[in-house]
Amino acid sequence: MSMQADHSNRSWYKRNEIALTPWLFLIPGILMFLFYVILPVFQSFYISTLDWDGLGQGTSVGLENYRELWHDPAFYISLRNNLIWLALYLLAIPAGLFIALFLNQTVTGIRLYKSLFFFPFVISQVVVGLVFTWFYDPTFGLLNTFIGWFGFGPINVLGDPTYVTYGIIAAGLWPQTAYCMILYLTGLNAVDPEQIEAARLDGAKGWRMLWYVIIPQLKPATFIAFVVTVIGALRSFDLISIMTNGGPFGESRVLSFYMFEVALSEYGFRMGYGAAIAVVLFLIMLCFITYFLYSMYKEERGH
Amino acid sequence: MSGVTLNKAIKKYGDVQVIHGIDLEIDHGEFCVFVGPSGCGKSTLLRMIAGLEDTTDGQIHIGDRDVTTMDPSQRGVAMVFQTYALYPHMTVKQNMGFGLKMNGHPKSVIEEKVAEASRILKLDEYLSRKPAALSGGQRQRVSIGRAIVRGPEVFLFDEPLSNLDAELRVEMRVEIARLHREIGATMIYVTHDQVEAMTLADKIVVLRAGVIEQVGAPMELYRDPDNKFVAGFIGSPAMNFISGQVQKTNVKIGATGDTLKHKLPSPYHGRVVTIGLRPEFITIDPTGDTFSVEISESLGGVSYVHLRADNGEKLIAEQRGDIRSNEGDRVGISFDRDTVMYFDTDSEKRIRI
Amino acid sequence: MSGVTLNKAIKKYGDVQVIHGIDLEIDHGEFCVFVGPSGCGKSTLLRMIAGLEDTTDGQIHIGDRDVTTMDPSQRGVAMVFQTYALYPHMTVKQNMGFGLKMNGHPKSVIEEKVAEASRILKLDEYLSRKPAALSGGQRQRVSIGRAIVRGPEVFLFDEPLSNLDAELRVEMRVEIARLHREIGATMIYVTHDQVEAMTLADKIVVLRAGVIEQVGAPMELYRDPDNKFVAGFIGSPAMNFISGQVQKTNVKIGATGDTLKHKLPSPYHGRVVTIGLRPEFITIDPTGDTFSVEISESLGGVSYVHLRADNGEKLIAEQRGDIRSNEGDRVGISFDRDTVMYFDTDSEKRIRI
Amino acid sequence: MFPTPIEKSSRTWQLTYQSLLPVALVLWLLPLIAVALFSIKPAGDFSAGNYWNLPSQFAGFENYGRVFLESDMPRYLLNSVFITIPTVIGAVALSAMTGFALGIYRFKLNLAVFFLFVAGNFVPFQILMVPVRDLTLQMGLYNTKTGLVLFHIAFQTGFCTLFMRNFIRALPFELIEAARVEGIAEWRIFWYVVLPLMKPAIAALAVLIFTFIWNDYFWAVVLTQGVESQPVTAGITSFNAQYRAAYHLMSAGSIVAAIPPVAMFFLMQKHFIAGLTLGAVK
Amino acid sequence: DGLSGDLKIFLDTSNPAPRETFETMIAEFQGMHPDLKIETTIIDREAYKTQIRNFLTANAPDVATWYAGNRMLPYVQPGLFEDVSDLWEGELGENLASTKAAMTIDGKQWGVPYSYYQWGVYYRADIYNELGLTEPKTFEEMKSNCQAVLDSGRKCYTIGTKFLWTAAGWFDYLNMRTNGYEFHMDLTAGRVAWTDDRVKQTFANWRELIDMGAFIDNHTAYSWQEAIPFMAKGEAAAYLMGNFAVDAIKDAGVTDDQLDFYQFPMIVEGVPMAEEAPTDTLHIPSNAKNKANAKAFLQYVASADVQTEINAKLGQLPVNNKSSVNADDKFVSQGFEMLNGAYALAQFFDRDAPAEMAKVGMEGFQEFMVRPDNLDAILTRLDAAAKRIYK
Ligand SMILES: Nc1ncnc2c1ncn2[C@@H]1O[C@H](COP(=O)(O)OP(=O)(O)OP(=O)(O)O)[C@@H](O)[C@H]1O
Ligand SMILES: Nc1ncnc2c1ncn2[C@@H]1O[C@H](COP(=O)(O)OP(=O)(O)OP(=O)(O)O)[C@@H](O)[C@H]1O
Ligand SMILES: [Mg+2]
Ligand SMILES: [Mg+2]
Repeated sequence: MSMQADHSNRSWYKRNEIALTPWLFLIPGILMFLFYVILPVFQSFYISTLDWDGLGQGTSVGLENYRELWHDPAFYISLRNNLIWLALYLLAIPAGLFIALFLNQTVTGIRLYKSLFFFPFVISQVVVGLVFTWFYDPTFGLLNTFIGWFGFGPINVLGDPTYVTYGIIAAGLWPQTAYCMILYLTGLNAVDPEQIEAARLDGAKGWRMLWYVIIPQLKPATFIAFVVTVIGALRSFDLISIMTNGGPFGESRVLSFYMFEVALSEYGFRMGYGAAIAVVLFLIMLCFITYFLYSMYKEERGH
Repeated sequence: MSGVTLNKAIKKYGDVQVIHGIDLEIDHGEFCVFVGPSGCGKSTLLRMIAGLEDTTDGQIHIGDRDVTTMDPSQRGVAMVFQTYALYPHMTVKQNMGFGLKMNGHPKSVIEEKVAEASRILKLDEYLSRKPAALSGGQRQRVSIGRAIVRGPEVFLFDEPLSNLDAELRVEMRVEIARLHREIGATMIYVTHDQVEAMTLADKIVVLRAGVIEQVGAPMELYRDPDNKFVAGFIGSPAMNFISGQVQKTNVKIGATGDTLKHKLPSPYHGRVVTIGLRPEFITIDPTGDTFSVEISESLGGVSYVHLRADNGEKLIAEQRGDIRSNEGDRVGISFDRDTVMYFDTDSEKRIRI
Repeated sequence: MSGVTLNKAIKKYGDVQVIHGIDLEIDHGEFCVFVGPSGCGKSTLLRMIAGLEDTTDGQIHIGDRDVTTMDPSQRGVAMVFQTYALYPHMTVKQNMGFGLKMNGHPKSVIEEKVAEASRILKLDEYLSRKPAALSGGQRQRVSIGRAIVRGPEVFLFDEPLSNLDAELRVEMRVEIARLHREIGATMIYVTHDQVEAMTLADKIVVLRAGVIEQVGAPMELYRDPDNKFVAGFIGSPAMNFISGQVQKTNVKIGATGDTLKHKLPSPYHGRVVTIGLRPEFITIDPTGDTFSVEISESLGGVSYVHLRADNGEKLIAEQRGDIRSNEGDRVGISFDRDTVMYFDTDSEKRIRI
Repeated sequence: MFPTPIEKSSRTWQLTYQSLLPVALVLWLLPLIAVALFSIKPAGDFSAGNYWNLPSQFAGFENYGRVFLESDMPRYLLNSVFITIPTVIGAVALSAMTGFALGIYRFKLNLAVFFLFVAGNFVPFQILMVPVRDLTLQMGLYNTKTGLVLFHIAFQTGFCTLFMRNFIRALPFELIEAARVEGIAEWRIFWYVVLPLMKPAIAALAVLIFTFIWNDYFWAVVLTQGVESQPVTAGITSFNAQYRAAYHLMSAGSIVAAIPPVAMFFLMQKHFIAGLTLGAVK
Repeated sequence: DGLSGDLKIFLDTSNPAPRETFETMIAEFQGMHPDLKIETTIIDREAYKTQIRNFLTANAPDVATWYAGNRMLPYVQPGLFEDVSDLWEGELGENLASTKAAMTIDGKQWGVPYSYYQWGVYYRADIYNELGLTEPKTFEEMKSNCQAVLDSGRKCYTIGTKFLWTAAGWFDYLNMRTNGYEFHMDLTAGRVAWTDDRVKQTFANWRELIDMGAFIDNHTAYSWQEAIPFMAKGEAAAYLMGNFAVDAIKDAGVTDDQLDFYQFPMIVEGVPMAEEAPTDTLHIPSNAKNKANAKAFLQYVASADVQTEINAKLGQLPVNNKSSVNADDKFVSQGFEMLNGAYALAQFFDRDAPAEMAKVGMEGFQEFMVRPDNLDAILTRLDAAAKRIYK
């Protein structure tokens, strides 16, 4: 029949096809990724031990950069702001859930509403930053116009060190909330209607239904929202760069912005020092990466 | 007194009417099973009783209370779902106690009732497990436990066993029967499994397209169906239907040419009717020559013999014991004249004689 | 000649051995069914024959070729999956012809073979549809067609019907039987459905935990099982097992106190053995008083009566006809002495007499 | 509140809800609406202190005309296109392959390689800044679109691989086995069986990556400068520096920069949301 | 003698007026050399400061704008700027002599200047007239003027410190007027500690203004351009700025009659009056590919006629002493006069101090303007930074 084959003279590739194929498919991706992502992480560790202006040869200074970091007030401001970012950015999760619940109805045109609510996530943070800069503008900004109606006086959100970080985070929460909202909307779609009916028979209503039955079922969505929000908080750069450029007097810096400033801005070009900041940032993120990979590992094993 | 009474109950989804004015009385303590083909409205009807669907028109009473517009949680009903609908993030104990907790019962009462239900269902060992760590049968047991704990007047089951494998299904079926005897509450049960319906029910309600076709005890429906639909639906393998020519005092069977000494009402004289013959009442006569054996499927104790008459009509006969028919054999059949039923070919109504 | 021979076939996943040295011969043209409880290794064994799993040790021959280390495509086998595994982006025709096309067969040959297969399976109308536009049964037919087109020596089926609903399952079962008759190729078929196994098989292989318990024709296994496992597995409802006390020339049934005139081999004298009694061979004696009726499940033509002896042992008896036992009745049983089987209570081996 | 569907609640509450929706939307999008409004105001409105009233006259054509005719915005937009499209193609192609390899084959390092991609994807990318910039300089690709595209492809491969692999995992494995039994070479299985099935994933991913890359600002600043290679996100800052305090023009510029991803979102909404959920929640 | 080949020019003249000036000038140069392929890139002024390091190493143009003084150092030291001493030989060198020192490092010249401009206080003459004020000559007058302005419900000075450097203008002037040019140069060169009492005196003077409420509120939120409307709307009376601001102020609606200029007043008697006069320059990167063309361009820009022309349009001062100053422009002529009489010229804080110090310093100034009470902490921080940076 048609399928007889003489396996004696099969090529070496043919015989090892199943073992070899995945690697052939992986090679381009792995190479690119190693070259541009994995190796640079390690390079950064190395560079953080150098005093190097980005030109020519750096000189090794051991842990000097870290020692300096230890005494650098700007570093602590950045670190503090990063923690504020982390904490407050997470508000996007309940906010997103709230909006998702609000929109999770079937009335005519709701799809359009959902899409429009999602807008902020799609536009560039550069534009979001600009928009909010004007929103906060102490002379004509909408915010101050608004609170002016109630007789409160202009708040210089982006120019005041006490408010600036919160102001930027609020701007960041806008798109991030939209993101969490869409995650929850899809999560809500996957909620088992029978469980809700069971809960209705059990007499759960309103907030208690939400708290005891809905939210536990949204756990996967919450997990993802948590991960993307943490990553977003730690990567925050665009908004700060656009809205305040780190100011006033460096009070709105976060680590990622500070390292950019140190390493690549007009006054900087201290690559080693920048890399040291990056390493600290990386170590913070590593906690979350480990947590995430661990959860994924458990899940993979579970299958 | 907590029977359930439906009075011209109607359900519309938008303009589509799916339940067409159902009148039904279910007595206190009765085990009532809804059967019918897929999409006939069994679940909808059950959910209307539970209050999970609004009733468009008509009334629903539980005991003497008109519950038509009441909240599900106030109707005194508990429901067991096909997919169990357990809360995956709660332990078995929490699942069972959730309803009481939501209704503000004190902890000690909850503990006690959960303990009792888990004793009845032999779930004590699993109380602190999450549903994911239970087998299908155990999960279904928990979901029944959740219903019991709330001490409802009426239990509602929507195909509770259809997600279980054959063996477990049998086991759970027996369990539910035992439960009914033990608790004595009114139970309404939706299924499309013949065996469940026949074995569990005090009363079977056969639905078709939102209308009740017949209500009655299982054997009543089996022996005395009102129409071809019910006759074909109850009993497995299904009743065979062949055509017969009505003559003055007898009916001539198309497939065999034999005549049956039955006097049908005169309007049928000269017309063609449908003859119903249950496979279990047919005996194969190896000496005959009216049918050829298409396939004979032997299951050990019983075989199903697929027969084809020369006029193309098909029959299935159940054969017991060691006599075997082989494919291609020519055989005849015999049956007791009294086991035959007649149906109007157009209206499918039973022609009683 | 394309029978399949397994010679001490062993499969390990890491350190876990799931197939423990299987020896099996399947003749050319035979229809062989693997049955056994879930997880016993049916699928694994089938996939080893297909070449989708490596064989850890032992040999597999198809015809006279040792295929143990061959690629799936070179073994001359075709496989039909439970989930059909149709390529959703191709039409029925493309699905069926895909393998030939990829292996460089000319278009005309492909057309011809597809046409033939679709004729056999009555798929001509659907050739240009995509799988999504087919019903479950049609999809399974296409997946069988895909197998036919390649003209394999051996067809492998892994629970091909378990995704279909009851009615379709019966229909497709008959279809597969017809196909086997028509093509005459060797077929190996995995199922956990009693009825499929009994009706389709020339030879049933009963597996338990990676070991063959018994091989034989369906009725052979039904009538003459080698051990308690096979006896309980084949036949529905399952065989009843009760205990008996062996005496010199007879066996005393614990449940009833009756004795059976059977002389068991002398080593058993004075020991307790397991007595096997099929429900279909038990007749209920309404005048007796050895059992109480626990539940009587009536399905119309047949009822299953659950009996409990005073010593706590349980039996199920099949009851036909109109005689009905009611719950709580006291009854006795009778059966033909020859239908009884004995099993060693420890080893569960059959004790032949 | 959630599970009570609105159609089951009282008529008044339904009406309240229906009227609440547009109000909430306007509040939610207020900053954006304001910018859109700014962009059609004449310059005079701003010097007259008329920031929040309706435009005294419609100056949309003039403002947008200046954005397109008198600035480098068109070039920046074009750059964005030439950066985004190749990145999307590259990242999707690479990750289709890696996803296939990791989703279909069981080999020892499978999970390790997969986690490498996932972990890399979550790295705060600032840590890559110094070395990647240096690397790009050394390759002579600094301030070229190619340099930016190559990096984006590499970095996005992490996320895309996670996405594709999970998608492929969810495909019925029997399809692959069926093909293997039929004697189809592995690369052909990829090409003829898996790739066609991945169409929805590819579409979703393409849309997602498009917005990610289009909106990238950080790497645009790190790896490019000047109008010959910078994308519109970075370009908008130069544009704004040029027209600082000319709010009508800055607004028009921002709107122009924001429109492509927004349009993409609207056109491909289904895929976009599928992408987010598939990629994230799998 | 047309040049041929390529010429790639990077400019930071991103504001509308200078942008146009340069485009015209380059077009004229192109007219002279029709075979030359000129490619001009104009980069946002703030962004340019970040990018210059990148493109000097990676993607060098043939000509790039920059600033004189210490600001050249980071690029001269690693050899990123081409030595153009040969251009300075002969007549051109003599003509540009006034800025030669500012262009010289290690005895070599690294670029040519094309423009410089004065700093001073631009004020609303109409408001001053309305309040009966005159241009102040001393710090006391300045403060009393300011008080009068404040009493009229206006702010004395507008300023936008979002990008920091505007605050440095105030510091430079206050420090030069308080402690003198030499002290200021020592401070920016790291020879004096920031915690020195003399520095504190400068800040004390500044604080007097701050405490009066002389500056507009919320200045941290604005760029220098965004601060102009306060002056235009009459909410603030004056602006300490470089002359390049005149165009922008007029664009905002202030007429020539309404706008006037005065020199930053004396603070301590006897301290000679030095002025800020930043010089804008053109350089040839060492990695340039068309150096000959670049030199020709530099020579062209440095020439007397061209400087006359472009500075007339820029509203700034030509460096070439053979050029003529646009006498029609009262600000230019006043400035020219002022600078000619100046004791010395400073480049500007961020050009006199090393880049890193400039950054830390200017942040300190901004913080001081918002939180004057933090002065000690700020100065301690600056001192610590200086110790590291100047080592
Ligand atoms: N939400 C709904 N909107 C419109 N029609 C519906 C809705 N729910 C059910 N139906 C229709 O009502 C009819 C009855 O549905 P129901 O679920 O009660 O059937 P069923 O008898 O339970 O069937 P099955 O045995 O398949 O569960 C069907 O025709 C179904 O299509
Ligand atoms: N990849 C694997 N790794 C480890 N063990 C496996 C793997 N695949 C199957 N097994 C184990 O091998 C045994 C046999 O599995 P197999 O799928 O052959 O069972 P089966 O008889 O087909 O069961 P079912 O009726 O449920 O399909 C099971 O115990 C299973 O857990
Ligand atoms: Mg239903
Ligand atoms: Mg299996």
